[in-house]
Amino acid sequence: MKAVVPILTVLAVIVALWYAAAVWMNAPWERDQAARAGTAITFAQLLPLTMVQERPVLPAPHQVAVGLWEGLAGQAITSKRSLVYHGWVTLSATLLGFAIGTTAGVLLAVGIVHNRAMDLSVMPWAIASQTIPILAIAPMIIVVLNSVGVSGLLPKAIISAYLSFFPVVVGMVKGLRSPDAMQLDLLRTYNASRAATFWKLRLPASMPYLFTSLKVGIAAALVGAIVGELPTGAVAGLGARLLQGSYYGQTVQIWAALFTAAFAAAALVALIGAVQRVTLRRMGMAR
Amino acid sequence: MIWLVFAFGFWAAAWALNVRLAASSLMRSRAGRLAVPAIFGITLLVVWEGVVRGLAVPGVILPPPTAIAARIAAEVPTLWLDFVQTFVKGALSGYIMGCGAAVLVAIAIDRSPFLQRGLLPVGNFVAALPIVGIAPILVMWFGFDWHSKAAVVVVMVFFPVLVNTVAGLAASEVMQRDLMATYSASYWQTLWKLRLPAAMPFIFNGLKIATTLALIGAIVAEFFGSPIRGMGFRISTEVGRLGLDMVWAEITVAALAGSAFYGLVALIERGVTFWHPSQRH
Amino acid sequence: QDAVTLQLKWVTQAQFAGYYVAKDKGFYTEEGLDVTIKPGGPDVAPVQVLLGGGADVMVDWLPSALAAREQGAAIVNIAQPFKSSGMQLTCLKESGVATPADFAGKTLGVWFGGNEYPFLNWMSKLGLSTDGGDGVTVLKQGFNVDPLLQKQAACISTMTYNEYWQVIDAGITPEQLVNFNYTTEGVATLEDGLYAMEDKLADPAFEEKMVKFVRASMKGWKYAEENPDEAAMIVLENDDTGAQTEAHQKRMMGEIAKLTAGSNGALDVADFDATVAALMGGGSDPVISKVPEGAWTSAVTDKALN
Amino acid sequence: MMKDRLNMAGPVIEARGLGLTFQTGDGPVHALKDVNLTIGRGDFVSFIGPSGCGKTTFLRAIAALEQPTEGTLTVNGMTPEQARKSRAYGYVFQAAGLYPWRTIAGNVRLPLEIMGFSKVEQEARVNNVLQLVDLEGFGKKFPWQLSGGMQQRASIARALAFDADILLMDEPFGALDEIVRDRLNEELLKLWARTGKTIGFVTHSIPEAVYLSTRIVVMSPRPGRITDVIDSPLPKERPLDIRDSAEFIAIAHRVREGLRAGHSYEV
Amino acid sequence: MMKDRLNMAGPVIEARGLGLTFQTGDGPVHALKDVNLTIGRGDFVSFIGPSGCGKTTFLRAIAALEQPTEGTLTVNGMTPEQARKSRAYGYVFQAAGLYPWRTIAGNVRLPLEIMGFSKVEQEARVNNVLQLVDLEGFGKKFPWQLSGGMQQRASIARALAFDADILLMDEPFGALDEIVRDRLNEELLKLWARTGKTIGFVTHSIPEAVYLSTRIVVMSPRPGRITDVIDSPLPKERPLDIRDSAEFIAIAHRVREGLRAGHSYEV
Ligand SMILES: Nc1ncnc2c1ncn2[C@@H]1O[C@H](COP(=O)(O)OP(=O)(O)OP(=O)(O)O)[C@@H](O)[C@H]1O
Ligand SMILES: Nc1ncnc2c1ncn2[C@@H]1O[C@H](COP(=O)(O)OP(=O)(O)OP(=O)(O)O)[C@@H](O)[C@H]1O
Ligand SMILES: Cc1ncc(C[n+]2csc(CCO)c2C)c(N)n1
Ligand SMILES: [Mg+2]
Ligand SMILES: [Mg+2]
Repeated sequence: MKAVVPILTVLAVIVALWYAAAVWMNAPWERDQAARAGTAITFAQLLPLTMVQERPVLPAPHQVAVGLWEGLAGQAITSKRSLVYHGWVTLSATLLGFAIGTTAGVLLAVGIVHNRAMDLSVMPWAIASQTIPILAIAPMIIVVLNSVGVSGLLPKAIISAYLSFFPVVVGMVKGLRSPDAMQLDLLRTYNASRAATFWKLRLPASMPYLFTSLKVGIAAALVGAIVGELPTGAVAGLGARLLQGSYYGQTVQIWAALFTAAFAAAALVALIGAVQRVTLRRMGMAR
Repeated sequence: MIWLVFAFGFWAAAWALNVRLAASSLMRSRAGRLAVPAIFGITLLVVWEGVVRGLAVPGVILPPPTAIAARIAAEVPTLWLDFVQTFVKGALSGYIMGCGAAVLVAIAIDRSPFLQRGLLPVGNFVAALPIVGIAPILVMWFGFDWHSKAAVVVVMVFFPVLVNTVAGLAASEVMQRDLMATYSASYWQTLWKLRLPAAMPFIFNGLKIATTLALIGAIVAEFFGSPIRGMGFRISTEVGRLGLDMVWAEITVAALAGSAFYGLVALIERGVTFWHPSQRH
Repeated sequence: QDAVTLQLKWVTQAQFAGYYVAKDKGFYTEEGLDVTIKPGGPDVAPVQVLLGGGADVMVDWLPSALAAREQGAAIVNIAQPFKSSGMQLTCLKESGVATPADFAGKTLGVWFGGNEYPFLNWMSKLGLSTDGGDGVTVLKQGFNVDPLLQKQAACISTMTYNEYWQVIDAGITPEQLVNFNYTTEGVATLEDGLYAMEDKLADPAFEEKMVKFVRASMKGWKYAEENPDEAAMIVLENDDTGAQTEAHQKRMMGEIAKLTAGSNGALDVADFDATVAALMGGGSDPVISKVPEGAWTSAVTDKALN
Repeated sequence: MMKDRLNMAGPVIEARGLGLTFQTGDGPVHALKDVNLTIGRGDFVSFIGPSGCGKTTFLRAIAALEQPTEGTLTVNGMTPEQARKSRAYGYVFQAAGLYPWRTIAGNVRLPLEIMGFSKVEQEARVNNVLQLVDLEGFGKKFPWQLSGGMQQRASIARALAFDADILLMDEPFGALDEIVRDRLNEELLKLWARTGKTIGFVTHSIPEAVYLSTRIVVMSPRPGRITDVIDSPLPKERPLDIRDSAEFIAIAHRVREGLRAGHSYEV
Repeated sequence: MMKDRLNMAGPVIEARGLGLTFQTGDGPVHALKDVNLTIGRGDFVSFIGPSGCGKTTFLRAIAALEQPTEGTLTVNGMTPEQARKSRAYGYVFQAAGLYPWRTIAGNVRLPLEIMGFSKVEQEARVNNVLQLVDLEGFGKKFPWQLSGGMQQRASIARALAFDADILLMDEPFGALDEIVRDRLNEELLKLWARTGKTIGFVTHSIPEAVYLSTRIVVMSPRPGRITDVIDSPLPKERPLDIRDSAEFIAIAHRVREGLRAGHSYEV
């Protein structure tokens, strides 16, 4: 709660700066237009014009707010013009991709921790895999999956999984290895099996790491879903809105979609944060 | 079919070899530790080649590694040109500016808990803005040459580094700070002699994450407008021309450059944070 | 009912009105076809989708189709609903471009991804190099007309039916612009045609399907030409992104009708040869190196239109 | 839980020419060298010696947590590894090392779960040992809700819960203040007297070693060797003020001398 | 370094009705209550008491690391804050707390850098104090390359390096074995005798407190109060075996009784 005032202050400053930047960045166009029309324009005349441009370089905050409001609340949520509808399209791919990515990430991490050959061989390649520009291979993934008859939600989800598995692997490997030597030795004195060690020590010990990487992972999954929407022919979803927006130069639409995506990401991260708090409190790891 | 059988046979054999290697005493040598991932990588390539040939996948969908290698060999000058444009001009300059700015801002807001509480949540929100949405805007703002790519990279690397640095600056222990208090050390002395060194492991965490982000950011930004060179440009145009071997050649360069960049930062980290337990096993 | 999947070259817009009209008006159903229309976009290479089996037939431009064919993708033009080219280079007068002679030293925006061939061909005809220096500086244009509005380029590529109007809508008057139409400059190439896989066409059943498809599509095109406003509304309904506007689509439909007007769907061999000649004459770096064989067939249109 | 109850007559722990060398970055570290020691059933053996002399290492070797590089070591006539597999010992580490995600009762229950005790049996034993260490009523608390001393006692309860014959304790009372320490010393002695367990006990405190043990093993560093083994003539019943007796002071003196000899400085 | 050398006659540390309450999630914790104490120049004062009785808190309040909530506290006649600004004390924390990115010499040099000593002076002082704590030759090593005892000594060297008049030490020898501890006790006494510093010293060990101090402050917990202040009649020269003297044992007994009274249990 004590974060509210600072956040509002920071937001107010950002909005003020944003307005200033909007004037500054949108002004050249008005000046050019005036020059083309052969007239002179004063700053006072120019100021209101920069707030209401059709294709602003930087839309003013209220323009974005109106765009957001119309997209989110101004339509039936089943309408194709509703950001809720597009948000849901993206969200469903995000959630599926996140589920796939997390499962894969956790399984890989378990393998890496328990098998030395996997540890040595998989990790460097997992890092390398993340340096591949996803936008470049996304179309190929879609085409390849298409050719084996998979289309619809799944290809997008797989791209989203590709982006989200990595933080989960890294975090979980760290987490599953986080028990210290003494905690492990204790179980050795009980002659505990590998399975018992996993369930009673490694897994509970990895929980804080798991949740941290889940937070990173779900944000990555959302980006993946948006990227995955571009090569599916941009049919629906926030990615499609972004793309169509830039194709037709509808700056406000881009910004509205962008903010919706960021809100969605923030909400998902907050959700995981809530689950984390409840779980860790249950486990007695939060105080 | 033969190819498929060969590919999976090779897979099984290489895996068995790796399992033995990993358990052997060779693992104490540097060469031994490099051998295992190398064998794994070679296995991936062999399986890829085998599957592509075995299933007769058309080259315009997925070219075999041999074709990609041939293309790399044939196109070194182009690949180099693209590498300089995207990596050196776009990614590297953006990385340096973004990381530098993030560290400075972190130090600035570190003095004010008020700013920290206000800025970090907003910062996290901004960090969640998808790059595919930001890139076209930044291309519109900064032009189509490398400046806009650098700007995209700055936006992408800024917050991971900021968040990590802020966490790092808070990482010195109470007792270590109290020690400084008993010396009645000034803010800058404390920052310089205690908090920055203590923050280094965190800062490097951010810097490592930022390496892969920087490269991806620079490449992706080129999809939204670029001069007619650069890795992203080449990838998007060659996809349209069905030059998939060239696309994969660029991807290979990207993966190599990205891994090398990551490795370099990890190496510097090892030098700077030699004292941290995670570096000493 | 036979299933047919059509892969478009670009997003849902009036450029593809004929297909949406045919679907919406039931022309396909009348032929016993169940047609799925997949929109494209900047990240979709239609040839790849076709080769990958994701579609039976696609809309593509002839230059990129021929280039793909040289790469070993056995695709064949089966119909050509677009008679004329709609591509042009649009310049701001204030940038000092009045004739092609003024291009030297300027920055020109170009679409890549298979759409760059006519431009490259034109430049080599003009004797202008495209790697900067004393020639022109080429900018890989993104999705929109911003480079012109932001004055990052002197000229950008536009389609008569789309981007040109976006420039106008942005507040620039036609008098402030100079247009270089590819047809007028004698470098026009064939645009939106229908393509299918050569090996699949060898199957008479598939060929039959294509015949039905082309027949119904052309019916759709002619209906769209005659009822442009209705066609535009049909397109609008099929736009799942909800981003298109009525005014823009209606105007686009009007312009598209001008391009399809001269075609009954059959490929005019003279146009084909002109495109091939243009592509082969591309100076030191021709788009295609040898005259393509079997890159088109009249078999489908012959059956469809008689 | 079928523990090996053979060899009731033979020694419980027997080390012969035991050596243990760690291979490290800058050359080998000889942690133990030529250690010979026999511990009989029911002995309470303390290990004392300067920092780094190998006390922990020796205890860990007995518990099969380290692999000796020379000599032989048997536990109940078996190899340490076999003894570990037959769950012959409870081990108390220097730090409490409770799992933070388990309650105190959950921590004490951990070995019982792993060894497959029945639920009823688990409950009974947990209650029993928590009472033994004076922690009844704290079972539902999490470790961080307890003071350091209470945590230490919980870790002792955990080692006692499954009733191993051998108890290995590595400076269990190191972090406690003198008064609490005295009290726990008394409790430990009572437990030992009642159960007849064999106990190996590492400490830095000379009075503690003398007060608790039947035998005191004095070690010296680099390489770790046994320099003196002192059999205590003190009776099994030991009130706290036995520490002021002349006998006690004499033994303590001998231990101190032994220690000092080992400290051929620098530290 | 111009330290305030006024008030040579007055008390160095004076607490009057001192109280300190922590506000925590579940209510206030009274760490100190109504503490009255006067420490004169050259005194060696030990603080002893059960865990959590406020020893550390009191030391920290003197060093201006905590803010008292009641009463007055003066150091050299100034507020603790002013005294801290005039760099009046060296503080040895319970754990060594060396900066791992600095060598041992670098750690000892740290306060000298901060206080702006010249390079030459820095070198001389570092060598000097490292020798004092028997660590010459280890200056170039990093903290983790040293045993716990050596680290502890390095942290003492660090506090001695800049020669503050007041030395505050919080269980500095807690992690050391008895022999090393004895030796460092002797060294500390010698240093104190030589320099005439005023020393505040927290310990859990009764013999240590008795052996070192001119005054022993016994504290009891919840809220932390001073229950006894014992002036030691022992001479300034104290060989180790003074600990077997009847006088010593009597004082130790009194301290133990005071402590036990404070322990109104449970632990
Ligand atoms: N894993 C290890 N690798 C290398 N050397 C080790 C390892 N463990 C212990 N040593 C070394 O072995 C020697 C004995 O260590 P050990 O822990 O047994 O000492 P200790 O007697 O328990 O000391 P303390 O009283 O400090 O606990 C020391 O010199 C130590 O540095
Ligand atoms: N920052 C704090 N916030 C709340 N309570 C505190 C804080 N620091 C200390 N306390 C409480 O104040 C009391 C005194 O603590 P202090 O550390 O001074 O004890 P101590 O005598 O040094 O004990 P020990 O022997 O364990 O070091 C304790 O009850 C402790 O829980
Ligand atoms: C990356 C990219 N490629 C092409 C176009 C332009 N474009 C859109 S539709 C069309 C004709 C075929 O439909 C063309 C050339 C673009 N805007 N962006
Ligand atoms: Mg030890
Ligand atoms: Mg304390």
